Formats: sequence, C-alpha cells, structure tokens
Amino acid sequence: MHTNTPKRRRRLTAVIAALATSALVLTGCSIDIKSAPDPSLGADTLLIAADTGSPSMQRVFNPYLPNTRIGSWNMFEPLAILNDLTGEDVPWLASKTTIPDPQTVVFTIRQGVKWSDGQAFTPADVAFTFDLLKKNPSLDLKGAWQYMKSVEVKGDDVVVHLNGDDVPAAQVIEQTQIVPEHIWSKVKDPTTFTNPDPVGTGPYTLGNFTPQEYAMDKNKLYWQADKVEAEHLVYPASNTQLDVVTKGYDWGFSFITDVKGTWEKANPSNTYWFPPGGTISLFPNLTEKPFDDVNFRKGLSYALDRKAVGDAAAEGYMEQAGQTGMLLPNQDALLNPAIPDKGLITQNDKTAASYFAKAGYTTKNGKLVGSDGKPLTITITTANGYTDWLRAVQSITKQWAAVGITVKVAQPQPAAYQLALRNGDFQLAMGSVGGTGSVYQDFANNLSSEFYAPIGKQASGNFGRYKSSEVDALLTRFKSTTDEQEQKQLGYQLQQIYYDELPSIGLYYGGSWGLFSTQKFTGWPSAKDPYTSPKTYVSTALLILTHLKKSEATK
Amino acid sequence: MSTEAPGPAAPSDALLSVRDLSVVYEPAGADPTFAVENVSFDLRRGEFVGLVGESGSGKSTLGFALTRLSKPPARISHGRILFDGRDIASIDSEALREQRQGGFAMVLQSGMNALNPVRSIRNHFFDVFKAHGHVPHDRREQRARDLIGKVELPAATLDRFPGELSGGMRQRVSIALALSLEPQLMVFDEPTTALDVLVQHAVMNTIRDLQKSEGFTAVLISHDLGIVLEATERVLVMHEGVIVEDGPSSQILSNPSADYTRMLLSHYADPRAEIVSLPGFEDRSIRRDQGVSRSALASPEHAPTVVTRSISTAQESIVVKGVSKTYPPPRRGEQPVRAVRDVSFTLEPGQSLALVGQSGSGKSTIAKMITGVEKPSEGSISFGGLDVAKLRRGQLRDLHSNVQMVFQDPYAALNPLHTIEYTLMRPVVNFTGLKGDDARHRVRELLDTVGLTPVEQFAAKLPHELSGGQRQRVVIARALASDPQVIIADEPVSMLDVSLRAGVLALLEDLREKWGVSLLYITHDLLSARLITDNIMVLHDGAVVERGETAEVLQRPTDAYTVALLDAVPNPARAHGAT
Amino acid sequence: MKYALRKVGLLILTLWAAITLNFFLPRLMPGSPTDAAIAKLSQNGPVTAATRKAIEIQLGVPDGNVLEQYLQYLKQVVTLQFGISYTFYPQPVAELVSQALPYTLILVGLVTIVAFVCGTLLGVLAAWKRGTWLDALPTLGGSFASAFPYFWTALLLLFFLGYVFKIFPTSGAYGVTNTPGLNAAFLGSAAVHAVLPAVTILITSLGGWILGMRNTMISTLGDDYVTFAEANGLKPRTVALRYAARNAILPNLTSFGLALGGVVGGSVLVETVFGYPGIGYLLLKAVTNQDYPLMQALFLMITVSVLLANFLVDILYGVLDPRTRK
Amino acid sequence: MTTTPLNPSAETVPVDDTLLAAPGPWQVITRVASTIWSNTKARIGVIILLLFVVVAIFAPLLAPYDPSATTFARSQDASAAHWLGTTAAGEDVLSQLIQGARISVFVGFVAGLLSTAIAVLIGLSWGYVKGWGADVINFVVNLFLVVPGLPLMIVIAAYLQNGGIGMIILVVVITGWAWGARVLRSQTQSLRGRDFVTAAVFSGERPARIVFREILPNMTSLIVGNFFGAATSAILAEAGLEFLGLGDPSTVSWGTMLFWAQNSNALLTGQWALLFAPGLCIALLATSLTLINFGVDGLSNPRLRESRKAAK
Repeated sequence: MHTNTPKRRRRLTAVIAALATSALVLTGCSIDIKSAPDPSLGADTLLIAADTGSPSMQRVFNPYLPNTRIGSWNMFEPLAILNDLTGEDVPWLASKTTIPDPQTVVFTIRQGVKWSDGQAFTPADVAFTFDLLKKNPSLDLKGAWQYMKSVEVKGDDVVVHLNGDDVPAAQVIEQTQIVPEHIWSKVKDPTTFTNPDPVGTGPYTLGNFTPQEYAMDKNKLYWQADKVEAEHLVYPASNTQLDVVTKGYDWGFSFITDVKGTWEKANPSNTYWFPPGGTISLFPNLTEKPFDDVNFRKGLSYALDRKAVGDAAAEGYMEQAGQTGMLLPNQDALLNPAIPDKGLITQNDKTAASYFAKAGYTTKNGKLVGSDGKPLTITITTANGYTDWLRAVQSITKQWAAVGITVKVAQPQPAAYQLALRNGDFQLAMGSVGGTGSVYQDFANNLSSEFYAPIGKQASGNFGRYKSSEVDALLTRFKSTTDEQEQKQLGYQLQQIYYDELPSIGLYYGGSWGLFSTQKFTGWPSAKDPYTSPKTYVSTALLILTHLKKSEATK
Repeated sequence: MSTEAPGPAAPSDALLSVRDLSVVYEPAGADPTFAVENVSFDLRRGEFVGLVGESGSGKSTLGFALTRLSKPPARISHGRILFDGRDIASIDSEALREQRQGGFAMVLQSGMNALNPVRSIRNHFFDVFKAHGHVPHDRREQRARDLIGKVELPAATLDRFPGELSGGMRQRVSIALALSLEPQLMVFDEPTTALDVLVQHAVMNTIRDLQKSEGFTAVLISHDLGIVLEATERVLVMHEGVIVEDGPSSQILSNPSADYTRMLLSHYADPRAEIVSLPGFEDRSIRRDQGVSRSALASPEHAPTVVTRSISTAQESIVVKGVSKTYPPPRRGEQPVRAVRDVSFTLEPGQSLALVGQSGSGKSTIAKMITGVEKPSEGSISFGGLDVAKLRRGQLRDLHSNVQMVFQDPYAALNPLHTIEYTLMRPVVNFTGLKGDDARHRVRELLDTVGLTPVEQFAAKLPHELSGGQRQRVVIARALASDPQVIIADEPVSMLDVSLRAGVLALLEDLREKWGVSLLYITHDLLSARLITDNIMVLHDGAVVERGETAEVLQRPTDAYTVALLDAVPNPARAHGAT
Repeated sequence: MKYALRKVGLLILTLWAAITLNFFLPRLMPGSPTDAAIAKLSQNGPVTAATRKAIEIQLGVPDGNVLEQYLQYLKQVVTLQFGISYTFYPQPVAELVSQALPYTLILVGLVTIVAFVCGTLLGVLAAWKRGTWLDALPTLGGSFASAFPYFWTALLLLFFLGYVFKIFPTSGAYGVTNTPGLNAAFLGSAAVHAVLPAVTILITSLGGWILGMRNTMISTLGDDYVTFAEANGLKPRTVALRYAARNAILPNLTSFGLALGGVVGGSVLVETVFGYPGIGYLLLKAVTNQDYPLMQALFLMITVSVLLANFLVDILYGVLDPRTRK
Repeated sequence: MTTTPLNPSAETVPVDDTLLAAPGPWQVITRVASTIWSNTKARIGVIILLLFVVVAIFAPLLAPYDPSATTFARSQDASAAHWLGTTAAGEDVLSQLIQGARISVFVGFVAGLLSTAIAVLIGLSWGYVKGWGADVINFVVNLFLVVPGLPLMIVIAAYLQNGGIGMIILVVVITGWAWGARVLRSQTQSLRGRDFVTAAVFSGERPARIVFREILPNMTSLIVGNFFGAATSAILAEAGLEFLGLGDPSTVSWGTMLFWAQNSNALLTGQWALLFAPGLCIALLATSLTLINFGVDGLSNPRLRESRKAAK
C-alpha cells in the first residue's frame, strides 16, 4: 500500500483538475428550456399559475380570509367589479348601482342568478352578507362598514345608508363578495370557517382538490354561462418561474427575468403584457428635517434619472413614473392636462442643486453639505427580499452620490419594514402608490389626515405623515359629489398638489405581470385591448374568464 | 526455500532461527532509525528464554518482528526468521494468518487493552476457533472452558465482558486465548508490567506452570532482569538494538560477561537482608555508623552544591488523625468504596516515612488528602496550624508552599511544551516572590541541587529532550522551589528504568538529610522503601496493617500481607539460589 | 440516586430554558404578525387601512402583557394545544404539523439513517484499505461533496434531473392525482418524489460520516485488541468489522444522535428548493411570517426531539457498549 | 552513580509531539505547518486555499470590471469580453466571482476565529471548573445545542436587520460555537487530570494561568482543527443565509450571487454559470479547509498521519 508516492499525488491532482475543467466546460454551455404542456390537460382547460401553496395548499374557500384560495374569486362575486386598470365600475351581481344622494347607495340586484347548488340568489343574501361582515369585523377586509350605517332591502334593491357624505365609498362597498345565506347562516364561527365545499354564484365551482393542485369546473347554472368558454381551471401549488416557463401554463401572473428570452421563447403562442399596477415611490418622512422642506424634496426629485431606476428595477420592462400619481397610459383620461410633460420630471442636476440651495444645502468637495456644515447622509428603507426595489435603491444610490449625497440602505425584513412605515421610523422609504382603480382611494390613502398619526403612534395609511387642509377639503368635496365631471376636476387639483408638493416621489411603475398563452384561448387583455388588468386574483379575473374565446386551434 | 544463511547453522532442534534481523523505524517527517540491528539467535524447542532490556533497547520491537506483527512505521528491513524451517519474514498475509494456529502466538504488554471491550470472553475464544477451524463446532464450548481453567479462571468468566474483569484476569484471558492457538512458540511481551505486584507474581507463576505443562517454547520479554531470571532458563540481554549477552540464567547471575548486564544486576537486592546496598547506596546503618554523607560517596564528581535554606524556621509536623475516605459507589447498586479506613500517623519534621501497599490500598488517597486535593470523609489532617481539610482554594497555596509533591510519572508531570526554566520559574515566582534575574538565578541553583549540570544547558531544554531520570530530577527541583518542609513522593521511581532508580532515590535521601525536609514516600517497592525511609506503614485495603522502623518491619514482618509483598519482590539471586 | 436526580433536574431545566427561549426569540423580531401578513398582502396590491384593521382583529393582538402571554404559552406547551396558525389562518397548528411531519420524518429520517449507515461502511472500508483508491475515493469525494452548499446541490439536481431531463418530479411530495394513504400508487409516487431531496441530503451529508468513521477507525486499528486479534490469526473481515469497526462506531453515535434529533427540524433549504411539504418548509414559513403559534410548536418539537434522540442514543450506547451497562 | 546517561528516550509522549521541536511560537508554527504539509490531502487543501486567498487579496486587480457596474447587456452568455457572461442586472459574472472570494474568505476566517475563540474560552473554563460553575456552563451550552440552528439564525438575522457581513458573522458565531466548546471541554477534562496540571497547582499557579498556559497549548491541534471546521461551516452558513435573502443582497459575495441567480432564475435564462460558478467556488473553498483538516488530525493523532511507506 503506497499512500504518498508521486504517482498517487499526480492522480489526485489529475482528479481535481478534471473536476475543475469539466465544471468550466459545462459552464460554457447553455441549455434551452422548452415549454412542454401537460398532455393530460384538455384543450378546454386553463392551467393557471396563481395560487402558490406553501408548503402545500390548505382547503380554505372563505372569501373573507386573507389566506383564502385564489379560486374563491371565481365563485364569490361582488356586486360590481371595480376595474382597477380603467377605473370603471362594471355592474355584476348588482345590475345597476345608483347614488341618489351622497349618503345613500342603491344596488339593484340582478335577476335570474342562481347559487351553484341551484338555489336562487336574492337581495336577502346581499343583506345577510353585509350583516355577517358587521357582526364579524375581522372578515371585513375591504372595510365596507367603515362607511356604512345600515342596510335595508327594498324589493330588488339593497339600500345602503352611509355614515355621511361619502360617494367614493360606493366603490368599496360594491366590491363586497356575496355569500349564500342558506349556507352561511348555519356557520357557527364564520371567522374560522374554512368553507371547504364552497357554493357561490360565480362561473366556476370547486372540482377535485388536493394539497398540490385543485381544479375548478364550469358552473352550468352561471348567469353568464354563454360567455364562459373554458370548461376547467387548474391551479397547481408549485408555480416557480421554472414551472411557469416549462410546464405549459395558459395564464400566469409573475415577473420573469428576461421574459422575451424565456417565456416567449419557450412557446410561439406565449405572450405577455405588463401594464402598470402602481407607482413605486419614495416616501419622505415629512415630520423629519430636511424632508419636510418641499425644496429639498424637489432637489431629490430632480437628481433622479427615473428611466435608469425603472430599468434597473424591472430590467427595462417598466416605464418611469410621473409625479401626478396617475398610472399611464391606463388613466390618461383622468390626467390633469395642465401639468407639463404628463408629470414626467427629467433629471437635471443644476435644477436639483438650485432646489437644494433653497433648502440650505450646498455642494462642497463633491458633497452636499447642510447649513451646519455636515455632509448629507440619507437612509432609504426598503423591505428585505423585495429585489426589484433593492435594484432601484442601488440605482438611486449611485445617482444621488453623483450630486454629493451619501445614501445608506436599510433592509429590514418585510414585517419590520411595515412596522417602520407605521411608526414613521424612516427617512425615505420605498413604497407603492395607487393602483386601487379609484382616484379618491389612491390619494386618500396617502394624503388624508384621516390616516395621519404622529411619529411613534402607529399609522395605518399616510405613512409619510402628510397633512394639508387644502387636500382634506378637496377629499371632503370628493366624498359629497356624485358629478363625474366635478370628480375629475377634483382629481386634477389633487394631481397638481401631488406634482407641486411631492408628498411622495414617484419613481417607476410597478408592473402587473401578465403572462398568457394563446394556444388554447384568446381574448387576453393586452396593450391593444386593455380591458382589465391581467391579475389572476381579485374580481377582475372574472372579467377575463368571461372574455376568453377558444382559439382557432382548439375550436 | 534457499537457506544460504550466513553465520552459524541452526541447531537441529531449533524451533526458531533468527539471522541478521534488522527492524527499522520510518516515522513520517523524521529520519529512519534502526530499533533492532543485525540480531541473530536460535530457540530450541521447549526452551523458556528471557529477553531483557531497558526502555528503548528494541526488545519489544524484536518480539513483534518474531511474530510478524510489526506495523508501520516499523518495518523488517533485513534478515530472516526461520520458524520450523520456514522463513516467515517474507510469507504473504494469508499464509501468515494460517501459520498463527499451531505456530507462534503473542501476549501483549497491555493485556488490559488486548481484549475487545464489546465482545464477551466466550466470543473471543469462538472467534479464534472459527478463524482457524481447529476445534470442531460441538467441542468449542468445552475447549474454551478447558482453556480458561488452565489460566486458573472460573468457567463463568466466559460470560463476562473484558470491562468486568480485573487487570490480572484480563491478562490471564489473553494468555488463554494465545494458548487456544495451540502454538509452538509463545512470546510474552512484558506480561505483568501493568499489573499490581502481588498479581504480577501470581500471573508469572501461571505462565511458568503452563510452559512446563504445555511444553511450548516461550520468550519472556521484560525490562525487569529480576523477573526474567526468576522464570527462565536462558536470557538474552538487549541494549540499543543489539543482543549484548546470551547465556543460561544461572551463568548470567553468577558470572555475567557484559558490563551492561553487570550494571543491571547490581540494582537488585533483597529488602529483607540485614544490609541492603545498591550502587551509590550504602545501607542506612552503615552510613549512620560512618557518619558520611551518602551522596559524597555516591558520586564524588558530581556532589551537588546544596542550597542553603532561605527560611530556616521551626519545622512543622503533619498530623493525621483517624482519617477515613469513602467514595460514592462507582455504579448504582454497588457498595461505597472505602479507600482509607481510620488511618492515623504523624510525620515528624525531618523524618522519612514509607507508605507501602499495592494499588487500591489507599496510599495515594492519603497523599491527596494531605495535599488538600481531596477532603477526608472523617478525621482530621493538620500541618502546623493549618487544618488541611478545611482549607479554601486560596489557602491551599499556603499549604503548597510548605507541602510539595513528586509525581510518579516523570513523563506526565512536566508540561511537554514548557522549557525546564519556565517550569521551575513558576513556583519560584509564585512562592518566593523573587523576580527577573533573581528568580533565574534561583532556578539555576535548583538545577544544580538536583544534579542537572551544566545548568544553562538544562534550563533551555524541553522535557522530551531529557531522559526519565533527568525529568524526575526536574520534578524534584520543582518541588523544592518553594522551600517546602514536606515532600510527598508518590512512587517517584516506579516508571524509571532500573538503572536510573538509584540516582533519583539518592537525590531524595540527600535532600532530606541536607535540607531537613520531611519525606512521605509512597511506594509498592519495598526495596526502595528500605533504602530511604526510617519508618514504614503497610497499608492494605485502606487500613494500616503493620508499622514500625523500616529495617525492622521488613526483616521481621508480622503481617501476612507484608510477607506477601516481600515475596513478590523479584530477586534473581533468591530464585536461583533456591534452585 | 442523587446523581440521577441532578441529571434529570438539569434536563428539565434545559428543556424549560429552551422552551422559554422559544417563546421570547420570535418576539424579539421587529414587527408583529399583522405586519407580516400585511407585508405579504401588499405584494398583491394596495392594502388599505381597513384591511389592516380586519387582519388585526382576525389574528388578535395577543391577549394581555408579555407575562400573561408567557403563562398562556406554558399552558399550551403542557396541554399541547398550540392554537391557530397565523400564516395559515384558520388552520390549527396541530393539523399543519401533523400533515407535514410524516414527510419530513420519512424523507429526512430515512436519509439520515441511510447516510449514517453508508457513510460508516465507507469509512470502515477507507480506513481498512488505507492508502488505496478505496480510501482516496470515498474520502476525497466525501470531503468535496460535503462542502457543497445544500441548496446549490438541490438546485442543480432539480434543474438537470427535474427540468432538463425530466426524470424526476420538480416539486411536492407525491403526484397530484394520488390520494395519500396506503395505496400503491401513492406510495410509488411518494417514493419517486422523494428521490431528488433524498439524493441531495445524501450527497451533502455522506462525507461527514465517512470522514468521522475513517478517523476513529484508523485510531481503533492501532488499538491493542486489534493487534491481538491479528496475532491470534483472526480473519481480516472479523478483525475489521467485529473488532475495529464495532468499537470505532461508538464515538460517532453521539453525532448520529444529534443528527437524528435534527431530523424533526427537517432540512429547511432542501425542502424549500424542492417545494417539499415537510417541517423544514413549514418552519421557514413560520419564521418569515412571524407565526408565533406555529413557531413555538415547531421549536418545541425540535427541542424535545433533540433531547429525546440524545437520550435514545445513550440507551443505544448502553446496548452496544457493555462498559456502560449496569 | 547519580549521573544519568543523556540518551534520549524512545518513549512516546501522549501529547502533540509535533509541537515539541523547540521552544518559541515560530518553531511551533513551522512544525505544525510541516506536519500538515506532509499530508498529501492537506497539501492540496493548502494550495487551493492559498489560491483563493491570493484571489481575494488581489481581487480589484484581477477582476476585469467593476463587479457592481450594471452597465453591460443583461443576461449575456459567455463571451470573450465576459468569460462567464453577465447577470440579469448587467453585471460581469467573473468580476463578481473574483470579488466574492473576498467575502467568503473573510467571513470564513473571522467567523472561524471568533467562534473558535469563544469555544476555547468557554470550553476550557468549562472543562476546568467543577461544581455549579460547570453546571451553569453546561446548561448554556446545551441550550445552544438544543435550540434549532437555522431558525435561530433566521430569527437573529431578522432581529439584527440590515444583513451586512458583520451581522452574518455574528449570527454564524452565535450559533456555531457550542459544538466546539463541547469538544474542547472534554479534552480539557482529560488534560486536567494529567500530572503536569496538578503539578502546576502545586507550583502555586492560578486557575486562569493553568487553563491558558498549561492546558491550552497542549490542545493546539484540536483548536486548529476546530478553527478549520468552524470556518467551513461559517462559509456554508453565510452562503445559506444570503441565499435565503437574509443577508445584504447589495454586497457582492458568492452567497448573494446565488441569491440573485435564483431570484432572476439564471437557470431559466441559460445563465447558469451564475449559479454554477459561485457554488463550485464555495464547495472548493470549503473542501480545501476540510482537506487541511486531514493534516491537522495528524497533529494530535500520529495514527492519522500518512506514513511514507505502509507495507502490510
């Protein structure tokens, strides 16, 4: 036995060298991933990447729990769908919504709708649902009862009395998903009720359920059955990017790196559409110096190359955002035409410097120095693991470094990040603005003093601690007007304030990452036909499911 | 197989013929050294031969080579081993394995560890039977019982695990196992070294009887010429890898030819004799009569310059009164261990007291209690005004400045990583308050005192560069560093080669005389006790069985235990005088 | 007796301290369970103040001050009632754990045992054939493989065998169409699904056992009873297995005990990569979502099983080593 | 005959005899190094490790581009300009890989050193003290061994927030010292029974000095071994934490490269050098430390040394 002879040593070295070489050679190759649809799925079945189980799916179809399965949205329909892309209200279980006065909303309940167990859907079900949410506030996720005083049934109408003048509340209340009284009235504790065998009015009913995948089947009794062409929906629990690309999904909602090189390349019928779903912004802490100075905020704003920030964050798939709070082009119609350049701010270090100077900051030795002579250091807080935000922050860091600002990045875990927002424990925080589909909601959430809380007290909205009587007055007028034109005008004024005051600094649009395959079905929302957002969850999915047509190939 | 052996032809009845055998050690990262060099000898059938040498002489290496058990880094580099006419130095491993049954067997030095701790004794036997198939299946149990009986153990031993047996029993089991191979040649490598004196004696008797009854050829390897001469007919004396003497036992005893053999022989004496002398050691009575310092006689060229005591105050005595020590039972359900039972004695200033007994007699426990390492369960120990049993950690330091310890194993008692200077400097700094050059000077005085000169050279050395005797001197120097009044020496020479013992003993004796240090000498070796102590206490099972003046007790023992201990002292002269 | 009492007392004290630590550690994390839930929801779209309020009511701001919560928690521990998970509201913790546990126990437990057995055997072989390729291959291979980051090995296996060559399923513990239970289809599918995670754990843990066993075995081979067994001409196989290996395995049992105790914790990284519905995945979800009830139950389970495994190994030790008997 | 012959004894001393060459720390280090070097496996390990250390030290000179520059085309395949391609954010993979060596080597060494230091401090005191002091330490160490490691890491990481390298090191150290302490403690316990330790007590030495001057130097090999072991697990733990996203993804390290690779699905874009290369580097670095430990094992256990010729 020779342990240590030169020959053996050479052999050892050779083995290691071989390993290293093969590793390098392998590294040079690249492997093409092709999509291979599951042949067991029929041509009438949609495979949807939406409901991620972690680690496996629980059978929860109580639509009022945050952990409810995505499929709930296809069974429990709202009175009306607020199209968050267009801002339109689409009448749904209520065939008509009227606001006779700013304190009353009347929902006219649709006729001929049946629950999936055959029972008729009635206004009583609607009243029962509102009652249920009143009794169990933990289920009232949309917060309908924050605006409601009482509900009454008048024939086919359900009349909702509001707490005061509150026209925009109708858009919140109408989103309430309705459940059948004949089943839910027998539920002992609706707050922990998992509703394993759901009965709803929606286009689909629950099919086979396993912790790793569940199927939904077309509801034959559906009131728009003629519009529903996909017979089955399949929701697997595992929807990694690799799965989405390789396993022949028909519909997914997920950001994918290099979508053209992966998703589109995997199958010729794969398409994508990424409309804006919100404005990714920087929230300045308005109670803290120097962020309370609008000139300083403007300086920060002009020092930003938003195109570069957006490119870094979303690999060039999302546009830079303007300073109006509007999502363009979806909300082009609501945009204040008086604001120049659609609110886009072009980077201009000179302008930035002049605003900084107004705020008392001048450049010395390449550093921005305050009146106290100390160089400026800013901390940006972002949530750990939100990599697109981090990429954006890294880009901002570089840009601001160019004007002499040192930026530190704080990345607490998501929960701690939320806590920091609520407590106002930040200087600049990354966050998302807008995207509810309601202009009023978008501005109120971020600007209303209703949500204002002093530093140290927990706020539930308006994390930047903005306070303006002018804005409050505009929001109050918004509540009491039913006139669309006036609402539009009020929107213009709020946009102007947003543009002038910079309560938050818009950066780029956060995407709605729609991935579609036209192999089996067509009629997906797209830039050409932007009828709704591509989300697989929330009620807007109903708009898509009732819009799809069988493709030429599957007919 | 060609037999072009150089050298003398083997006698016709030779079982084993070794020719020009060399064994080389090739440790990684060091130069190879020859442990056995060009050794040649023959063993006749039925002969009982002793192989004697001190540590490092290569005797065990030779033993391993004879039975082909050499393992790396040792390697047989040259020579032939003819066993029954066949050269076993170069046969392949399977042939070698088969040869072990009915061929040659070996009993290892550490018989304690030679048994697989997780296998029952019966399985040990069955493993051997299975390996060679020389005992039919149905006779195995009976054969195992026979064998275990031959080594004077009950058949029930077969059911036990090695951990449940005492050291002597384990060594007997390994002898029985070796015997089960029905070997023609048995090599015993220090079969009794790790055992207690009394047990040693008994095991040796068994080996002797077995050799006679079974008729195998035996080689007894030992460092103890006394044991070998007592047991064997012929002795090979090994020194530095070479056989320096080969002759009948009686001849070696009466007329050794090699100087080395003579030197070894000179270190044996009978502790019962009227006058006991060793090289460099006149009997106490003679010394007293002549009024001469023994050390001056011993080594005129090396008379240590004795350091004058820096503190010459009134000496204190150690008073041990009715001390007992009981340990909690080692395992559940067993009796508590009563290590020491009601022992009382006084160690007067300047006195030397021997505490003798075999291991487990409680003698070391007493030492531990006196030095405050253990606390007595009953009774009191005082040193001057100090109640030793009640000392707290800090006060122990005060005790240790007056009561010091010399340890049994000089290899373990020195930190291998510290120089001698560092080792000696520490107690000097800690106890005398000397610093810097003063302390260094003191260290050199100490080295001089214990005879380690030139002192500068020794101060810079690490322990592994010293021989065992030198290390023990360092240990003694360390004990002296605090100017102690009492030195407790726990078997200080038992780990040393015979030839080195006298020197260390002489040093201890010298210190007592010159420094007036009291000496508590703990040992199982009655000869050394006789040489350096005035009084003796014999301990058995924790209790004192006999006490008195050393010479008196050893010459005229009254207790049976003392007699047994005396009988166990190997004495070649006595053995061959009797036959 | 006093000694035994002291040991038991210390064990109970350790258990209590670990339980207490399990209570306070999660609460050290900044942010509340509601914050965690909101953070999760906000990734899907804007979260309004009303939603936050509803969730707060739903999860319930824990009752009382910390001391009361602690006592409540102790009561839960004793009664094994861990309440409802926050992350998987309204699923009871017990249900979640009992669903996940079998997969982890079978996958990780089995693999740990297999790795220990194979690694030990290879280690014995390596030590016995020291200096040959039978030594070099497992030793070097083992060192290299055990240096792979778990998740990395998992990702590579998943990519090649799962997605490129499509030999093994890419996620889950069994096929979508199978019904869990004692039917052949399910068991077969579960076995196929376990292959990749099992191979990952095996690759990355085998090396440690090989090296550990090799080292103790080499030491044992130098022991006197091995030399004596050779001197008695026992067959090499007997010497290697019954004498050397049998003793060399004892020190490795302690590590094995700790590893077995760790089985219940699952293999977080591996389960995450393979989407395997075991305890490890659940644990990661619980921790990242500040799911106190779930975390507490899982931590308790892991703590107890580590202690239990050590206890069992002690017993096993007693069986294998007669020196510790009596 | 009081003179004793000056022949060196052939007895083997049951301690780190490789450390016995001569006094002085340098000689000890040289001797340790040569023992390790004499082992083939360890030698390969040392060479690999040195290679990584050199790359780490000269990273800025070796890297072809600024590792955090995002100015290149995204998700490029390997090319002459970018040997290992570019990331989804447009960074040069090779430059990142070279820069990443710094973090891994740094984390490995610092975390290895710190956790070894804690293990030594606690393990040695634990092994030396008796009575309730030992019970308290036993209790604390057991606690750290019993509480699940990775979740503990995650919780601590979440608590400390802002996962920088310092945080990762801290987390790895907090969760990694206990095992080493246990091993060192049992060795201390066996050493404290040695005569030279008792002798030191008799020399009037104080406990701290006994532990750190008498016992500690005799455990050098164990401590060195513990260091390499701790460094290995620190490197793997760092990668694991960063992969889970608990580190600071804006630093460039192998762990964060893997995080981004997974995050931007490098496998999907065919960019799998991004996933493969950092993992391979981690594995090689960790392997090199494991291999070195083969040599370290030989320090304390001569049986584990490779002999020049092992004839059987």
